[in-house]
Amino acid sequence: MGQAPKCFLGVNGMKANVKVMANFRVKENYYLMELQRPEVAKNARAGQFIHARCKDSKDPLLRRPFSIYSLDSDKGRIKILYEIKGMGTELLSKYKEGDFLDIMAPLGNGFNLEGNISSAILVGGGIGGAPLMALAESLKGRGINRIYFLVGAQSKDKLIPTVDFESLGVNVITATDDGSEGHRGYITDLLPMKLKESSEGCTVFACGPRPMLKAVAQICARKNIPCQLSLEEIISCGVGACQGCVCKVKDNDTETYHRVCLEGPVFDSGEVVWDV
Amino acid sequence: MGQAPKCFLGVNGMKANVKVMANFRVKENYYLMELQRPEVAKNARAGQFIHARCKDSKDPLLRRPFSIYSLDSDKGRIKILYEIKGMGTELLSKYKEGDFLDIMAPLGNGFNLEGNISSAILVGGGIGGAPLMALAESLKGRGINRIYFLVGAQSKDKLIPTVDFESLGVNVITATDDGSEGHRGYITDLLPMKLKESSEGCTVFACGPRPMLKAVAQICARKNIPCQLSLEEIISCGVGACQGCVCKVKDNDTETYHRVCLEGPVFDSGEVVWDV
Amino acid sequence: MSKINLSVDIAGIKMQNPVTTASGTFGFGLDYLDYFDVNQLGAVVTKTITINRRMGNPPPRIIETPSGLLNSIGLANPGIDEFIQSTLLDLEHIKAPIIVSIAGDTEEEYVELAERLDKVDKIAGIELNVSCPNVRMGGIQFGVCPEQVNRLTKASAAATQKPLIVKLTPNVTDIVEVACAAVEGGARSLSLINTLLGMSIDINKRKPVLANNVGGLAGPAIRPVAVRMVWQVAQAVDVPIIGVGGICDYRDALEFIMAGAASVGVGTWNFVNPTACVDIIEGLRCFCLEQGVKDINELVGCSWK
Amino acid sequence: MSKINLSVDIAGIKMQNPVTTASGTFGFGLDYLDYFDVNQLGAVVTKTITINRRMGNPPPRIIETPSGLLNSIGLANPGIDEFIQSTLLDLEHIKAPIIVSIAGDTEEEYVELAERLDKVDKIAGIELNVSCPNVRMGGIQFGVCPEQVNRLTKASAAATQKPLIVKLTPNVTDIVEVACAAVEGGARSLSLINTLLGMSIDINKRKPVLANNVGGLAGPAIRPVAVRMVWQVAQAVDVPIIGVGGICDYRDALEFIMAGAASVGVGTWNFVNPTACVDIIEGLRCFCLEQGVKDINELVGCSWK
Ligand SMILES: Cc1cc2nc3c(=O)[nH]c(=O)nc-3n(C[C@H](O)[C@H](O)[C@H](O)COP(=O)(O)OP(=O)(O)OC[C@H]3O[C@@H](n4cnc5c(N)ncnc54)[C@H](O)[C@@H]3O)c2cc1C
Ligand SMILES: Cc1cc2nc3c(=O)[nH]c(=O)nc-3n(C[C@H](O)[C@H](O)[C@H](O)COP(=O)(O)OP(=O)(O)OC[C@H]3O[C@@H](n4cnc5c(N)ncnc54)[C@H](O)[C@@H]3O)c2cc1C
Ligand SMILES: Cc1cc2nc3c(=O)[nH]c(=O)nc-3n(C[C@H](O)[C@H](O)[C@H](O)COP(=O)(O)O)c2cc1C
Ligand SMILES: Cc1cc2nc3c(=O)[nH]c(=O)nc-3n(C[C@H](O)[C@H](O)[C@H](O)COP(=O)(O)O)c2cc1C
Ligand code: FES
Ligand code: FES
Repeated sequence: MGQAPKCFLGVNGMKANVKVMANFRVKENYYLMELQRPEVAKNARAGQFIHARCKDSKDPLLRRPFSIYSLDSDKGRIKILYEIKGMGTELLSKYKEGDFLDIMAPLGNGFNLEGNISSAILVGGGIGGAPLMALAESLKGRGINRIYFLVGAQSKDKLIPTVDFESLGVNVITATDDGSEGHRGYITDLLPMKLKESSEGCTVFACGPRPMLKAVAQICARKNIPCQLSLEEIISCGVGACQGCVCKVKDNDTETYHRVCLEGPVFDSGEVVWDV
Repeated sequence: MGQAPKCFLGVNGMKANVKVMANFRVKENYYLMELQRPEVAKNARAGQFIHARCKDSKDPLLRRPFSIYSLDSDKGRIKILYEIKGMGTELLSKYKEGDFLDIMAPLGNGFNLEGNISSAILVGGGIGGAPLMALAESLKGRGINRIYFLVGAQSKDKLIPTVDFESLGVNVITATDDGSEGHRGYITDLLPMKLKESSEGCTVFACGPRPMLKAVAQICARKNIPCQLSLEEIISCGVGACQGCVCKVKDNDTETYHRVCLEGPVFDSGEVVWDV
Repeated sequence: MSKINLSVDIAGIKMQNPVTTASGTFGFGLDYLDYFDVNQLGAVVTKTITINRRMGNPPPRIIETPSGLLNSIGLANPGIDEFIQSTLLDLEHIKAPIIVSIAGDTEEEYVELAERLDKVDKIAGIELNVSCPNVRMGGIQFGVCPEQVNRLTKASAAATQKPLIVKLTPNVTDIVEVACAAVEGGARSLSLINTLLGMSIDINKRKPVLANNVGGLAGPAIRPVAVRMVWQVAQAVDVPIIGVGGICDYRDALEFIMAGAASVGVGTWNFVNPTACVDIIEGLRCFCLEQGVKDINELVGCSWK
Repeated sequence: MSKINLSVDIAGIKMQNPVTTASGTFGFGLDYLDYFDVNQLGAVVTKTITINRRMGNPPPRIIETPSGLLNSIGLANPGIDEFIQSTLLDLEHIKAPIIVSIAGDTEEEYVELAERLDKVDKIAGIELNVSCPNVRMGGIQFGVCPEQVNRLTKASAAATQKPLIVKLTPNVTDIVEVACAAVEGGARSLSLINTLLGMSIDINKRKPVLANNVGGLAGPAIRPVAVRMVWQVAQAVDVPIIGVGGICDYRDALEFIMAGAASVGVGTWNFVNPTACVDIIEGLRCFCLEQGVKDINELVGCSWK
């Protein structure tokens, strides 16, 4: 995948205290935060992330990474959709309109939309659906209108809200492990069928738990369909300095480690090595 | 000084999550917080303190001690007056009405009002004035009406608010180092004169920076006037277990260390050893 | 609700659960009576006592650091005489096993303390504090040297029939070497870790914050070091281990247990949450229930077994 | 505003201020270009390089602990060939002095690395990493043994004219002994501390969190240990010290300076605040101004001098 442009904001530009324009619960444990940050709203790409300092204390120590959920370059705003998991996200949920949040952004490479894409299938598991919204916006912006969003979760209440996808005209298909909404089973169960319906120029984009990504990769590999995956690892520096966030990839014929924060989080599915 | 009654609230009773009824800035860096805690409001004495967990994280690690500023046994409420100094007090200032605060209370011995007290001079430096408000309430409650509050600070904006003292009918006299309000100089400059005016049965109570307490102790010693001092040390356990908070005292003829959290914070001025 | 066994046997001391109090953070077991019933504990480990009464170091003795607490109490304690004559009487109503921590300036002092406590029925075990970094003549010299720890343990073990626990200092190059020396000397259990030697400087006064200059670092900050040492030592020795260092909740306690500790000691966190010990006991019970663990001993060392 | 001297001389390396980057937390000086001008730094210390390219340890490599960061990167680096052929070219535009950290599995490897770097003009100094706890064959064995550190330093010093800095591991009983051994061997400066060996266990998986089991603990949690070691070593040796360990702001940096460090290295906190280094430089300047300190060197070791 291509790397994020270096220095495009100039020295100091990528870290900023930005104004929280909104921050509210959308559903169960899912929250939406809107931030005023014109530089990022204009330049960032879908798949990139922000790295937020949830609290001005030493515990929790590290920043927390969140994918960009939506980019509004007119208003100069970006959104993130987040799920409360632990201390960091809990603290984030306490921010109020008008507060300032310390973020580094945009980080990572983002989805590659350079190829010949005529339709797209987005596969999201749990909160993994978040970056796919920005991706859908981006695809729409490029005139790609046939977009399917296959979204899965353990149960109905753990499905991310899909209304924004629907307003955009994305075709949303859901699955839950317990059948409480949509297909009963894994969302990847539905992928082969969707792929069959799809024509030439269809690309798959996925983000979610590793087992889901592996299944998506395997299905696409069998059908020889281009597929991009957004991976997760614990991110500390976010800029490629610490080598802490690596995942194993194939580089030509040798296996090596790439940094999720810099060479990723988006990888070609063929690159990723799936050893346990 | 007498020790706090053991077990008076029964097992578990001294730690509780209590409801914040109000929390607001009264002046400059001074905040007032009101807590719903009937057991404490009924049983605590002036000079005792609460030990508050300002944040559910590991940095800052320790609880923070705050003197009881006011006790309302009818409403079952207590108040603390606090000054923002660092991370702990900063976090405390963020609490909103309806939030819950984890406190241990009441801790420490409190002022001793058992002697024959007919009038009282309270000397407070900076935030040290806080416990003296509860003391004034207590004295009033015992029918002691001749109460003077000598309050000092570096400058006008660092004087604690005195309106509560005034409403109680306490005679307030101020001093500031820079003369921006009241007497220009130390509040202890005014003590000898006040003592001269006072009759038999006058007791001095003081809380504030160590140099001020030392001056108060010396003045009272010369005039042979009973004097109680509330001391400060960093408090960790607050219950006497860690031996971290000691100050040097004379016990008969030998010098030893007493715990500010348990044998204190109030000491007879004659006990305290003022080395260095 | 199926019955879950939380009880453990530490060197013959039967504890109803693995949770004990780390020496020096729980006084003599009486300071927390207003917060919970001390008899719910697996055992009470007392503040270290010495032959003579000690006033301890001058204040300031305590300073907070990020997720840590630096202290230089200096073994303030009433001394063995007052302990036996007075403190022990107060401990009569405590039914949980009481383990008394001792320290001396010389080997002879350790032996004398062990001998005197040997005669006290009320006491379930003795913990040798060979690691207190605060008293110049005490702890540190013994605890960092395997030969000295070995000799000291041998001498103390000869002086008492009671279970002997040796508490190790983490300020060493090779904790396993010291642990083995203690076991060879007759330690029937090991407790680790004591505090890491640390320091903080007051930049306005341009002097160390603590009157004693250096102090012992405790609290959540040191937990990863403690877990690592327990993990190393548990794989090298056959005696039960009491894991100590930064334990705040049942998850932390489980880290130590899975690393190989049969029991855990809660220190600094008592100051933050005075009901920490009982909260941890309850948390362990729930964890076992949820995970289908019938006996907590199954989890001891499971991360490497 | 009167002119304040912040510049320091570390073993002949002239730094415009005392602030450097701790090895392994700043890559090769290029990763933070979007955040500040790297030429404002006193010096850049690079990630440790080895003879051969290393992939490093399998993930997970990082886990957060209370105020700390546990890592087992495993010296992932491009190797000396690629460093010289490619990385060095990228470093051309950096004007701040560049100190290259090296590590080897054997003494011969250290010597070879020192020799090869000796020929590179661009490099201001060499830091021997004798303390990385992650690579089984590397660091730890050298760094904990005074004799080995002495020999290794001697051999490396003979191989280069460049200022040689030895970076010490804190996982030892007596840091002063190791420090003296390094100085005797020809170290012209000492850097301390590297990470504390630690561990964290995933209680759900019942396994260590890090694929490598153990890792190095860094961050604010370890600061008191680092300050103590700098304080001890500074009083025992005559070479300038680079103080490292948990530095977040200028106050922390001043603790190290007052403990005896002439220079400081910022590590983990770069990850939290990518402009930490320049914020600290500015903070030091303001402190000196407010306190009437004309030359920051006046403050070095002032807590004990
Ligand atoms: C590139 C990237 C993009 C992400 N985008 C989103 C998003 O858009 N919305 C969202 O809700 N979440 C997103 N995440 C995950 C999110 O970063 C974690 O849920 C969050 O950091 C948890 O922090 P916490 O303090 O609440 O929980 P913790 O108590 O720290 O941990 C809870 C769980 O999250 C994991 N975790 C902790 N820190 C990190 C970290 N820095 N990176 C990854 N996992 C971590 C832990 O291993 C643990 O399993 C993303 C992660 C990455 C790597
Ligand atoms: C018995 C007692 C009663 C007190 N009553 C009041 C009160 O009624 N109102 C009020 O505003 N303040 C009171 N204090 C002081 C108050 O506890 C500290 O100001 C507060 O803990 C500072 O916390 P912080 O995190 O905001 O500041 P920090 O950043 O922690 O420190 C700021 C300053 O406060 C000192 N300090 C930090 N922790 C403590 C501690 N636990 N005890 C004492 N000093 C500390 C530090 O040494 C430093 O000088 C009292 C202290 C004691 C011992
Ligand atoms: C205030 C304080 C006093 C201590 N006193 C002693 C002591 O007397 N004897 C001893 O063996 N350990 C003593 N310790 C060390 C603790 O028992 C424990 O080993 C250490 O604090 C690590 O555990 P923690 O992180 O849970 O506090 C003391 C610790 C603290 C914080
Ligand atoms: C992710 C990471 C990687 C590190 N890599 C190296 C290294 O390659 N060589 C080295 O000498 N030290 C390395 N260190 C140790 C740091 O240089 C430093 O000594 C240590 O982290 C303590 O400083 P801190 O608390 O400011 O991080 C590394 C530390 C971290 C956190
Ligand atoms: S998080 Fe540091 S390299 Fe990716
Ligand atoms: S704070 Fe622990 S004894 Fe006073």
